[in-house]
Amino acid sequence: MPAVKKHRIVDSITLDSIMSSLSDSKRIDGRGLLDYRDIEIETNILKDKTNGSAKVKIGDTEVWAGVKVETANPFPDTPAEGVMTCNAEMLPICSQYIEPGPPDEDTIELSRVSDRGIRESGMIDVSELCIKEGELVYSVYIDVAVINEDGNLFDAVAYAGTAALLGADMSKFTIEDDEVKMLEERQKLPIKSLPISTTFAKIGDKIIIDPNADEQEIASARLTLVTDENGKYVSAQKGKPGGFTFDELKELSTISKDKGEEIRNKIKEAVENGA
Amino acid sequence: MPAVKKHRIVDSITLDSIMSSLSDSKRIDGRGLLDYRDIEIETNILKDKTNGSAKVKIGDTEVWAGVKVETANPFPDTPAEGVMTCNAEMLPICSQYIEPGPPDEDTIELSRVSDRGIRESGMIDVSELCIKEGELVYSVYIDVAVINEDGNLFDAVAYAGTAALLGADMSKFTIEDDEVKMLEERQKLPIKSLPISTTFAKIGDKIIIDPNADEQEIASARLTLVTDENGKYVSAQKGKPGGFTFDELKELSTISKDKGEEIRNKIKEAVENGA
Amino acid sequence: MPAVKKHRIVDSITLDSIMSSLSDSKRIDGRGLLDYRDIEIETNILKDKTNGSAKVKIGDTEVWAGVKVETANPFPDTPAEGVMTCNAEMLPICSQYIEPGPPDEDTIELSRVSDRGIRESGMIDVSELCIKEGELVYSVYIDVAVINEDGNLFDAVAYAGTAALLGADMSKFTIEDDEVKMLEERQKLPIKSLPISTTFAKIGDKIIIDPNADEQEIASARLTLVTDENGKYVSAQKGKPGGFTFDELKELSTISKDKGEEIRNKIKEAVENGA
Amino acid sequence: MSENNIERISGRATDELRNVSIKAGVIKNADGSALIEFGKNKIMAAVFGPKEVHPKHMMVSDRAIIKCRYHMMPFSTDTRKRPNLSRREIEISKVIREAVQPAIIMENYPRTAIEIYIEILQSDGGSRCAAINAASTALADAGINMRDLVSACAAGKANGQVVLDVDDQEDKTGEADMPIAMLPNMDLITLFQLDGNLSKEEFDQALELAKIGCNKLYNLQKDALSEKYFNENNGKEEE
Amino acid sequence: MSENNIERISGRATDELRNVSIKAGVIKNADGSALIEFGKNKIMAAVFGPKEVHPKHMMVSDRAIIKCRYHMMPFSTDTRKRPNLSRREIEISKVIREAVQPAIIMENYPRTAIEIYIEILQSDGGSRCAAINAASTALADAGINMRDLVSACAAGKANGQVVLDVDDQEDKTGEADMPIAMLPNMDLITLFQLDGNLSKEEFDQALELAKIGCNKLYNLQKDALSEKYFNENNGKEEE
Amino acid sequence: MSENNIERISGRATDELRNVSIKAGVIKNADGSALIEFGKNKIMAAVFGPKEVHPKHMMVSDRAIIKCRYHMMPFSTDTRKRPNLSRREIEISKVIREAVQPAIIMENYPRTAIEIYIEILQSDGGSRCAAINAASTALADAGINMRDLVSACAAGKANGQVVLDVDDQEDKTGEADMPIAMLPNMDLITLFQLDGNLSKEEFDQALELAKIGCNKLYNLQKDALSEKYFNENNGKEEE
Repeated sequence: MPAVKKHRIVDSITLDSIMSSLSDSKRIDGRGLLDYRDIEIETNILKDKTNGSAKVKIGDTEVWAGVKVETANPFPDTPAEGVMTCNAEMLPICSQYIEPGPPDEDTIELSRVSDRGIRESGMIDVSELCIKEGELVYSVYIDVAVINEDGNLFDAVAYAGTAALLGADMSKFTIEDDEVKMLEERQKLPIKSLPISTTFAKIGDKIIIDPNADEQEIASARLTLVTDENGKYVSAQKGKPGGFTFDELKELSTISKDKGEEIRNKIKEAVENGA
Repeated sequence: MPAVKKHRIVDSITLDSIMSSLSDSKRIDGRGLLDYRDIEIETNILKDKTNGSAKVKIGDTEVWAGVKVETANPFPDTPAEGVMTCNAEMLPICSQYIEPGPPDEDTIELSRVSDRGIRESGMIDVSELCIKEGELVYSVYIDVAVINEDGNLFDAVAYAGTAALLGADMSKFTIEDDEVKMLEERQKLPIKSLPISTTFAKIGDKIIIDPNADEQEIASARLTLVTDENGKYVSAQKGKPGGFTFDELKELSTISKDKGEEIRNKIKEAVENGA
Repeated sequence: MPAVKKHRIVDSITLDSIMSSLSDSKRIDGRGLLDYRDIEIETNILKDKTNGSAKVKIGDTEVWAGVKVETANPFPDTPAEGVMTCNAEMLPICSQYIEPGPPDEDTIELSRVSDRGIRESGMIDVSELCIKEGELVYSVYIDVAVINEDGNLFDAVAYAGTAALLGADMSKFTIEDDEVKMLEERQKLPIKSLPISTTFAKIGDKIIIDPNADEQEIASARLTLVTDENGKYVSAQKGKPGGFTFDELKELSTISKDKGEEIRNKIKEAVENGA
Repeated sequence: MSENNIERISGRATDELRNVSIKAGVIKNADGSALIEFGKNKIMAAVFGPKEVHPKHMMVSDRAIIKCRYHMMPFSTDTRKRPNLSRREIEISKVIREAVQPAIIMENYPRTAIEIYIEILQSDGGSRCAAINAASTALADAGINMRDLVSACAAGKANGQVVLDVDDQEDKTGEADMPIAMLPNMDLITLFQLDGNLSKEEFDQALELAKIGCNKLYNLQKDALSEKYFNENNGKEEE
Repeated sequence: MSENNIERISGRATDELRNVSIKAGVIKNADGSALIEFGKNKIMAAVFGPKEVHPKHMMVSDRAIIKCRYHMMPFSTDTRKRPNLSRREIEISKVIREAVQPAIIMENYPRTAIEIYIEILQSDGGSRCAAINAASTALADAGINMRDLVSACAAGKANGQVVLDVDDQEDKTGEADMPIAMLPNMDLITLFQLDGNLSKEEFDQALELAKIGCNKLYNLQKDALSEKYFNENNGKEEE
Repeated sequence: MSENNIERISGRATDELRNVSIKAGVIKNADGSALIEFGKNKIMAAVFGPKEVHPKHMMVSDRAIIKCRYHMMPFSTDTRKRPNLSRREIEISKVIREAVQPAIIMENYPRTAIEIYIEILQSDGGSRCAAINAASTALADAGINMRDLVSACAAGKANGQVVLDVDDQEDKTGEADMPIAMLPNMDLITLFQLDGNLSKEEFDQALELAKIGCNKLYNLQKDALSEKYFNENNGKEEE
């Protein structure tokens, strides 16, 4: 049975101050209910060992992502498809509440939701990750490290992972006389879209976007919605032991699309700057 | 070092009542010393994902077995033999005394004794599980889940496993021009015999058959004897930190054969009904 | 995070007696500061299942080593090199302070330092462990079991491992028509040198060689130096949370060479006697 | 909503569920239990508790803690599953616990644990929703105080059309799957996931369809509980 | 019983053991220990205790608890064994503990643990029986109060004939192997396993043969203990 | 010592380090932290504590206990590293803890734990030395009482010549690597390892070179700490 994680302690002064701000439709740090904190994105920060990398800060939350593209045998049931894996890790440097050890259920959820956000959006065309059918494919690893935790890891990990992928490159191969040969030139990854994650939290009857660590801790429910460039919903995940009404879900889905568009542009810009 | 399992608690009223019944050569549930509880066997209960399946109830003990036949590479030292594995799992739904987690030593013993009962009896002819020598063989997995625990799992798991195997089928292959091809038709597994397990427990100087959970807990020693259709002894296992005398072993071996014959007929009948 | 091991308890009488001896430049067992205890080496003690074996006693410390030479596929990045692995295990029989379980950080350090002592000295020429490039190589396993622990395991494990290797033999292969065939005759392993480990401990400002378990426990720092036949330093490891001065390191490196020469002759002699 | 444009492979209407049956009280040693058959899914849920908390430091002074494990038997899948808990099973255990917990009046059981064990004996599409229906029924069967039942069902998109309860065959060409769980009498969605590709209109439409499905499941859960209660009372009267 | 019909590969009589030697007191740091060589088996057993129980919750107020681990060194087998404990080793640890425990007067050591560690340095057929003989000798060497020694030996069937102590070569064509352990003075069989194929007559015959074997082992165990005692006393006199 | 016989691949002098930069106070949630870039190494160290000890039985009544974990991110190496802690990482965690511990005045913090976490974000030759420099800076940044900083640097042999701070390119044909850590003001070497092949003269020469390197690192560590202090004070004045 997965471990029930030790919870962040929110003192009563902070709690009161969050609640009284919210009753005025304000946030403890002065934001409006639907304002993100400052988002900083920098790519290509680990040039020497990765194929692509990015650092993302959302307020005091900081994550680093590295992409490694290796070659592997394809899975028997998908001989013409490459492999893509996204994995998030809570480093013990990121918070006094994280102990080193195998990933707990929160981290596994974070990894799997990040992975699905990229996978289900069709961001990467895995059929273009095939080098030689049945024999050799690209295997793309996206590893994301949480360096400092101040809430909304779902979005931070997603932005870092997608920014690192957008900026990444990989070897080029050719097949001569049935033999695979690596070429000198390199190529970008087969990126088809840029999915954007937005995350909400519900405290009492108020819904906020981009919760910080304290807000997230006291929230009854969390919702992550991922949209693509065409305004389609590609992935979603509710978290925490509470719920949303039908009307709330419908409203949040509209907000998610608009906020997503803004952030998508930020990521594109950062990747261009980092190239 | 394997964990020493938390033991079932038998309250003093139950204990007294078991002991006073036994002093009259009776059981707490009215049975005689050498009576089994009602045995119900049903096969083919999981048609959609298994190659064979069975549900067995002995009194309130309930186990489900599923057989999966897959193909695999043979082991290098037995290139012309298929593979057979029997595994038992104590599900946490089966009892308040079972915690989820890796198998404890009792469950490992249960699995291994079930496996040996099938293996040593030659029930399956592994040489007929070879598809292409050195390249491809059948791999037969028998997984048995304990759904409700009320003693005598050794017999219940054995009956469910063998009944599921008897009713199972598998693909047929042919070799054309050195290539393995799967045929449309299916075939039964190469079953050579039907081993039957009988389990005894010793409480004080009394020996009973088919102990329920309370009897099993207070018993000093347990004995499982497996016999085949020819009245041969193919497998045995003493359990619990106590012992039997030589005379007791000789007597129980005789009883085991007779009881086994009755139960063997029950299983055959159930498989015919389930087909 | 690796477990912090339970420490040996050294009672105050023993502690006082070690300290007062040291103040006279003596050891609790009468040795001088730079005297080894008696070293006994016996090879070929496990003839039936190993390719080479040795038992080493240093005082009451006893370890057994077994060498197994198997064949394996080479690693992709070293297609023409065989594989060598040295592993030490603290058996729970060796001390009341050892609990069975996965290796703790002390045991991992012991294994890795032993492995590096053999590897870095070039004792085995791994290029001669190639049978057929890219396809088949020898895989040499050196497993060392600690039977009784009374300090200085680093040296004991090293001596047992090297003595077992020196006495070991392995199959001979030939390649005919691109097929590997095993020959009847056997051959020695491709041994190129005989590295010798010497281990020091610092208690207060005194430095001793070959510490026993109590001395080792109260020492502030430990130093293992490995030298080869040409008087070269091939491997070193400081242990324990204390340190040495530069002058101490320079002095100990000189002593290490001289002591190493004595012990090297002992091992050679033991291997000749065991052959 | 049930007027079809394209016929579904199974012949079902867009708002039609696969066959579902729920039976409460199937495991004698458990405090509460249920067996659900949902399409080809065969799933057992058992509840133990309120009981002592192990390990002690997980005890909470003013309410119960809820443990939940979703586990698939090796024989429940197309190719044999390895027995150890996968990352997928760990995530599903978590989302199911978080879906069911809001229904439990935990403050009635301070310093205790309530354990929910779910065993997938035969798997099919929608096993997490089926499991939630079984778990919720088992909780009620165990007599745990609840604000409401939790009912679960997925909507999705297949062959370009938004439909209820996508099955395995539809899933192969399926464009989206959106499992939800809700407390039907409280208009609260406690499980919500989506994988696929839905426009805003389809998103809203799928939500409505899933709501219809959950209400159907709610009735089946109530029936299972009253049937068990009726039979038990029956039994008692006969004594 | 020792009249041979067919000659055994090893030339042994049907009731003849392989070479066995037992030495007590071989590990200085242990409270008790023994080294047994049984055919090609080389096995060490060490006993620690009675000692404090870890973890505490395993402590029993009116008797000792017994822990037992049977472990094979990587170099002890034909092909190198991986260092971690296999399921086979876990099962054998359990059956050995249950075989030895009835001999220990556990109520003399309330609230303590007695630990038995068995290390297979070189393995051969019959290692579990050899290990029991070593473990029981080590327990006595540790001064643990015992009702009796535990002596162990296997009977079996090879080349169609029931024989004592089947060895590796016989085992290749062997039809059955039946390891037993007993408390010789109490007529109590505390380990009993069988794999193979025996008729009722052969079953009874094998039991009788194994009994003969156990009695031989019993004498070797006693010799080992008295030799150690004699030597120690000897040693003391010389001081 | 800095007169070159053979030119190094990097063009560095024999006693010249790769580029090094250290920054203190980079992780907000940690009590102390540092980022070091050392050649291509990018390494973060964070310190938490003094804090409560978990598990309790590890608590020591008269001093702090030190925990240390050296961990490499999967993307930090040439080929992706599996996420779980390797035996190499466990050994390095231990030698780093033992290198740093002598500098900490542990008796000032009885019954507490001080935790040091090191994360390798990009690895290059000499990562354990770089990590020690970062860890020691992070400890000072956390305000932990220390006898001295711990400064670390490797010497080695490449192209037949003893040089400071062997880099990856040199390492490919490198004959020896000797990482050391020291308390510069106390002439105490607290990490010492060697792999390779050195004569007595080379051994002594490498020791001297490493000492020079450690002193350079010591100054960089001090600069990083005073820069952070200066900036913080600056910041405060501006308020």
